[in-house]
Amino acid sequence: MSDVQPGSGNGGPPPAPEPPEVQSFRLLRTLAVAGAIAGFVLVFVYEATQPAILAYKAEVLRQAIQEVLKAPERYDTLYVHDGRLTAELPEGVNGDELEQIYLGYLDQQPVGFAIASEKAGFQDIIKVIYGYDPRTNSLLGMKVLESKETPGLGDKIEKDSSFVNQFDGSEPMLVGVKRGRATGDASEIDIITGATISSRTIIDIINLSLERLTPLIENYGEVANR
Amino acid sequence: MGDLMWILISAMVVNNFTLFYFLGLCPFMGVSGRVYTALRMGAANIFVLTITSLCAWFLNTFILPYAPFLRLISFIVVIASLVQIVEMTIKKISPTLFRQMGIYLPLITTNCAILGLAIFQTNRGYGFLQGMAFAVGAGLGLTLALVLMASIRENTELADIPEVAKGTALIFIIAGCLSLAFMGFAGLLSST
Amino acid sequence: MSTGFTFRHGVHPPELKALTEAVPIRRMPFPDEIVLPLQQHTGKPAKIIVRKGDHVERGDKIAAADGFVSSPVHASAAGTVTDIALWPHPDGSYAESVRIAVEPFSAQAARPRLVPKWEGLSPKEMIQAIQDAGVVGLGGAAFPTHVKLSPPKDKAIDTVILNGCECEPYLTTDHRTMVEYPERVQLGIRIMMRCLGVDRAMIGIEKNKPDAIERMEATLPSDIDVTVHPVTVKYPQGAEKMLIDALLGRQVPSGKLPMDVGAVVQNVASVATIAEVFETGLPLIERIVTVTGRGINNPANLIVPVGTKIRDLLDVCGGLTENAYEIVFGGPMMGAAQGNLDTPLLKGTTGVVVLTEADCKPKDTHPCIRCGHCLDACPVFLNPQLLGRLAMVARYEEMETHDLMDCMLCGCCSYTCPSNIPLSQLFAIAKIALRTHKAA
Amino acid sequence: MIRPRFLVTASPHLGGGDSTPTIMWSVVMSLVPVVAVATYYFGPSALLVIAAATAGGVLTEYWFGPKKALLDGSAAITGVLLGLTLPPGLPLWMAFVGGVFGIGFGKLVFGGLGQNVFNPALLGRAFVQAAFPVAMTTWSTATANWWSLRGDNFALPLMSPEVVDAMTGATPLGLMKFEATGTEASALIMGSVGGSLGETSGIVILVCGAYLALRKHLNWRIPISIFLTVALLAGALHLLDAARYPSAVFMLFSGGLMLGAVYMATDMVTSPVTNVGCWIFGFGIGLLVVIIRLWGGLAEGVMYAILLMNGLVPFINQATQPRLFGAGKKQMVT
Amino acid sequence: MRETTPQHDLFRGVWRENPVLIQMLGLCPALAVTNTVANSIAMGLATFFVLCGSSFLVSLLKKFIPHEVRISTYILIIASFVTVADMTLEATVPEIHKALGAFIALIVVNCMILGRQEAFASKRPIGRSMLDAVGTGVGFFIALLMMGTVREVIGTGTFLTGTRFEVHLFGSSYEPWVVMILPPGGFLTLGFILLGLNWIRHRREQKELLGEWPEGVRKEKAA
Ligand SMILES: Cc1cc2nc3c(=O)[nH]c(=O)nc-3n(C[C@H](O)[C@H](O)[C@H](O)COP(=O)(O)O)c2cc1C
Ligand SMILES: Cc1cc2nc3c(=O)[nH]c(=O)nc-3n(C[C@H](O)[C@H](O)[C@H](O)COP(=O)(O)O)c2cc1C
Ligand SMILES: Cc1cc2nc3c(=O)[nH]c(=O)nc-3n(C[C@H](O)[C@H](O)[C@H](O)COP(=O)(O)O)c2cc1C
Ligand SMILES: Cc1cc2nc3c(=O)[nH]c(=O)nc-3n(C[C@H](O)[C@H](O)[C@H](O)CO)c2cc1C
Ligand code: SF4
Ligand code: SF4
Ligand code: SF4
Ligand code: SF4
Ligand code: FES
Repeated sequence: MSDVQPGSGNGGPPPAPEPPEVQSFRLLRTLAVAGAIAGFVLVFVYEATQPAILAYKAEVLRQAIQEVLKAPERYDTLYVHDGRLTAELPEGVNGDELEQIYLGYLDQQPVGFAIASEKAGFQDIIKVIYGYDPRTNSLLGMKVLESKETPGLGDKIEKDSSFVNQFDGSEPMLVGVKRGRATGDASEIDIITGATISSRTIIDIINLSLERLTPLIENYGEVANR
Repeated sequence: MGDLMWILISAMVVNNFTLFYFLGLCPFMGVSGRVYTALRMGAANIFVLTITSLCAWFLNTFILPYAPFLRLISFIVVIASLVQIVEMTIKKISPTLFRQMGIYLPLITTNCAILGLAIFQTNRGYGFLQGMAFAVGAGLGLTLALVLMASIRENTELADIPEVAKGTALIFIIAGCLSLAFMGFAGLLSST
Repeated sequence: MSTGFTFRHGVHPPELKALTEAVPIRRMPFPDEIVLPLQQHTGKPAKIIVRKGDHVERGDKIAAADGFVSSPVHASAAGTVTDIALWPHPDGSYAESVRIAVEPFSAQAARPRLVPKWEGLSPKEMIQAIQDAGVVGLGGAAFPTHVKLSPPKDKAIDTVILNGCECEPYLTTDHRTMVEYPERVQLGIRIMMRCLGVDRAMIGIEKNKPDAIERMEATLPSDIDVTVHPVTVKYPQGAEKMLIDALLGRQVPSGKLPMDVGAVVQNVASVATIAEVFETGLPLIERIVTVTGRGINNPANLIVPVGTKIRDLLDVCGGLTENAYEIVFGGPMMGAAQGNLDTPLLKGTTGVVVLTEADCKPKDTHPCIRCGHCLDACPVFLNPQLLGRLAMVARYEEMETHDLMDCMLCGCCSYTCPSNIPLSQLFAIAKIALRTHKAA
Repeated sequence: MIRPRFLVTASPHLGGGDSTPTIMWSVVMSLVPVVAVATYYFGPSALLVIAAATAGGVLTEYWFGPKKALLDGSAAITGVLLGLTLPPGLPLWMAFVGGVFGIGFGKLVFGGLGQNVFNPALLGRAFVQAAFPVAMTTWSTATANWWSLRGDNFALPLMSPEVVDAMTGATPLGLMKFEATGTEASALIMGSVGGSLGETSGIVILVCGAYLALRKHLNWRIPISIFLTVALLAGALHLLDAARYPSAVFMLFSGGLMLGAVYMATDMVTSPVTNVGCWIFGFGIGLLVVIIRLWGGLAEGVMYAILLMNGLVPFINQATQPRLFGAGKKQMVT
Repeated sequence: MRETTPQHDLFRGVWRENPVLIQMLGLCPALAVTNTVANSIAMGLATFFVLCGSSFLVSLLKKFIPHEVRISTYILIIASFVTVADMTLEATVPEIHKALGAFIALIVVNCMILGRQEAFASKRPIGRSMLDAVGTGVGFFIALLMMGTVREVIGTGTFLTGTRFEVHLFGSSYEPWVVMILPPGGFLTLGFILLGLNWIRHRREQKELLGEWPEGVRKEKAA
């Protein structure tokens, strides 16, 4: 602390030796009043900022979906509920708490699913969204939503376009190969030298989530086609 | 199970709260002079972090969906009050334990490691068990960092530190060195 | 866990005893002046009882014991007290001393017996006689012998240990005593055992003195239980705690004395002296001293009157060589360096070692590199490295909690330290600081 | 008063064993064969990188250290050892930066020789590795011409090196971890593998280490406990699942384990002073090496294992104080 | 309490009693979010806003806040301002809000802010409190900017990266020192800055020691 000692000297509050009973009421009252005012102000600010925040979040999501589904016209949000995919939830089920994937349309035709998933990478969790076309069993694109990988090494998974672009048209299940070992198979992804773990994590994320979701997607496809 | 293990290890060494997230630096600087103190501070930290995780989980599940703007305020108020209550209970039940640990509790109820844990847990959407693993891991990590720092500082007390490095400058450089060394844990248990 | 006859840790300095180990003991001529400090032993200084100008005969008491843990001082030559004043003391200070101008043509002849014959005396009377004869330990610390011989009733002593290790490099005093006066040592043992009422005695001798071991074994009495034990050559094998561990397998706990584990340890030269005072009837006024080192022309083992000045002693041994560099009283491991040639030898001075520059430990020190060699050397299992660092920042109280007071200043740590840190010196200073602080 | 003509110092007046500079310089000499092997395999690049690292360390010590500190030889050891932990193709300026950081932040701010907590050479390497991770994981392969450089050693200061892809390879540990490919034991032991300069010949390092241990310049308990821990753990895991976990010989002779265990974990300043402590220290390093190599994100963990255990040394020292003479059972107080 | 001048109140916190570099307060954000200049600026501004706002309110309400609950009340006030700042940043500069992560929320527990309330705002008139808050806030801002500049310039070779004003300082083939923007770089940079400050202070003290004597002599001669 600087030059000011709490409760000392002429400017500070007197060292108040008041009886405690009176205090506890004042105490509660003050806190309650302060809390109420604070809450009121916050509600106000919340109301004012929330639209912008939600809009931004939606925009980020939209852009990501645009990117990985190659610019669809619109997209539907599908929920994983009760072991299957559904666009409409029954009453009383909060969609925000369910896993969501997105189905994009171009010219009224479905173009593919955008799926977000995550797994621990080299430093921390990596979050990825990718587009998947079940009809051709191929990926449409991949985008890293969140990662804390080492700048210069691991962050190539989002910044190195030659790595990111490989996913367009690749066919899962994906297999990571070292540079120079590729055989030209469409399931192969070149690993970034020096960021083997981060690269493999992306591949794992896609493979694992597809493994889990493919049955649901196939099911949904049947429903949709019907 | 593997998930819980990863959360624990990650919070403890891979993304150590002190050395990688820079949380709880105040006690790190202030209470790391003696190993004995550091150990007790660490224990108090584990304790409060666990309580915090509990509170955060409770609030996140039952209260905050209805009033998200109260997140910060409610975290602070609830955590502080609960720690206060527990502190008084300990004081009643076991005065010895209180003497060992209690004096550190007020120091850390409102520090950033505690609030940080609550916020991280919320942002990552951890459930109850995950939250517990996260809290224990973070607490163990804080304790580890504190004890390492304390024993190194006790050691450097006897060294002939140059005038310009005395005091906080050296502490930060040591912390930097520890942080460098902890980079070795990166990627632990994560994949391949 | 000491296996065989030794202890754990310790160091192996070069022995360097060849210079004098085969040189027979001879008597040095009386010097022109004798200087007798009143503090020659552990305990209270003696009280002066002569005055300037007094004439004294050889063997006359010139200062009386002041209390129980104290010892009288006797004139080691006939002459006149010329002065009672401060004089350089081997410990580096100036101390109250009696200067005696030796009578030039005195025969220094034997006089009527001053000490009674031992045969008829009770243990109590014998101990009194030993005290009156000014006998103190000749092993270095000069602890009054009669104190050791009168243990409190509740301490059951079962063994007398004779310390013939002489683990310090260079010194051969005890060695020559055992080779040349074995019977005297055996008689001393008998007297000690009688004083203490003990019926077992052990003589510990380092294996590098085979002739001494042989002579002592050859003269062992048949009627009492005395045994000779060759022990490993290692410094500080002669430290009493280490010797007791080696011979009896008992460890003297921190802060305790040998008598707490049932032993009394006495240096062989001290034991020979006990016998000698009863034999000759003269008190302790002369002792055997090894004068050695590469800095001296004619190394020798000499019988020297107590109070002889270094200068006179060196003359007898052919003087210093050109490259004489450091003069040490006692052995080079624990002895004190002397800066003044007028300093007298005391009862407890086992040797005078003159080192050349090449012999000495290099003087430039380096920072401690935490090599741990000092921990491996310390025979009492201290942590000299930590103690040294604490000493550098004067945290003496903390040193005490790390058992500084158990340090016996043997110097093993300093000896091995690659950085030449004067550890044992730092510890000596710390101990003094703590003691004065406590006294204050 | 008579002026003393004689030296008056405290006892003991004799000294035994080697002095600190003797120890340090003999460690430097014992590193000559190791450097020679590195040069044999990696050509002039090896000498250049080691020289640059040494220059960084030594000049820092000279500029900011105490007078005459260079004479004790410890900065030279730091420099050479740092150099030996670097890849052959590293730009020289990065090696220099490592030396500066190691001595400056790893040693001098702690008060110079004997006062530091972390191994300066390894701290220097950890810094360079964290600062320039790409350059530090670019391993060169053998070239046809011994004289050619193994990378862009002469990249301008602060500038990125140019990486010639054809010349980059992988280390045995990298191959094991990321490509599940083993390496011949004979190649490992002879040292004809990719990696840092000092990661090549385990045998030479072992011989030099044995010499130092005999001269008591290092505490043999540290390397032995590291070897034992790694061998036993790796051996047991290999028995459990040979496909997943490499053999003990591979673990011992790959990467920087030999150099680290013999030369770097044994730095007396940054290792425990007590013998019990040394066993614990070695065990900890072995354990961490196995954990990081087998379950961590990095292929090699020796450096981090040693640095982490360095951080624990003050604590180990406190916990393993020697037990005072006479405090044991062997006493008889009457 | 020693009476201070308004200038003193204003400038004290800026340098001589800089909250981060001298008083070691608010360290966590100073280390956690200073890996780029832009983040440092955003964090500095957010903290500045919270500090000034809560100082104003605390100073205004000081008569109504009972002594016993003052700390809780301060925290409540601070938390409200932080929530406002948090939501505002998220609504207006979402990228930066994402980069700062939880550390915006953690301004609540920044002990520097609470410290100013307890030590100053709760005892002084509004004007003075604001001066103090502005000074301290600027000091915090300066410290963050220093950290951010050192870390970004060495760590990526740029200045103000991620903004419109991005400058590449060393050309395109600069080899970034990644460690500087990693956590160890935060500790090491702060350690290094403190080392430098110590060195400067040391030099000045030595000069003063040297300068003192001849001046005294000179004065004596003049008298
Ligand atoms: C400071 C540092 C940062 C690293 N960051 C990453 C990273 O972000 N992602 C990753 O996969 N590996 C990272 N690594 C791991 C190594 O580069 C590892 O050796 C590499 O993944 C192996 O790839 P390679 O087989 O191509 O050499 C990092 C290593 C270091 C030393
Ligand atoms: C380090 C050290 C070494 C010693 N070495 C010997 C020795 O070799 N011979 C010896 O007689 N006394 C030695 N002593 C002295 C003994 O501990 C003990 O005081 C002595 O034997 C008692 O006998 P005294 O009273 O007759 O002198 C040594 C003491 C110390 C502290
Ligand atoms: C204060 C004090 C009291 C002692 N009391 C006894 C005693 O009662 N009995 C005994 O045998 N030795 C006694 N000693 C002697 C020591 O055990 C030891 O022989 C003496 O200090 C010389 O040992 P040194 O030559 O190894 O230093 C005493 C020593 C001191 C310092
Ligand atoms: C056996 C031995 C090993 C050493 N190893 C290292 C080392 O790994 N790194 C280093 O910087 N210095 C080493 N040194 C030198 C020295 O101890 C080191 O610079 C100190 O840490 C500086 O205080 C070593 C010295 C010896 C005797
Ligand atoms: S309270 Fe938190 S923000 Fe403030 S310095 Fe302490 S640890 Fe950092
Ligand atoms: S140190 Fe010297 S005087 Fe002491 S016992 Fe050993 S040889 Fe005798
Ligand atoms: S001088 Fe003291 S610390 Fe040193 S070895 Fe001897 S007993 Fe141990
Ligand atoms: S022997 Fe010397 S250098 Fe080695 S640890 Fe002991 S004091 Fe330090
Ligand atoms: S510096 Fe090592 S003991 Fe003093």
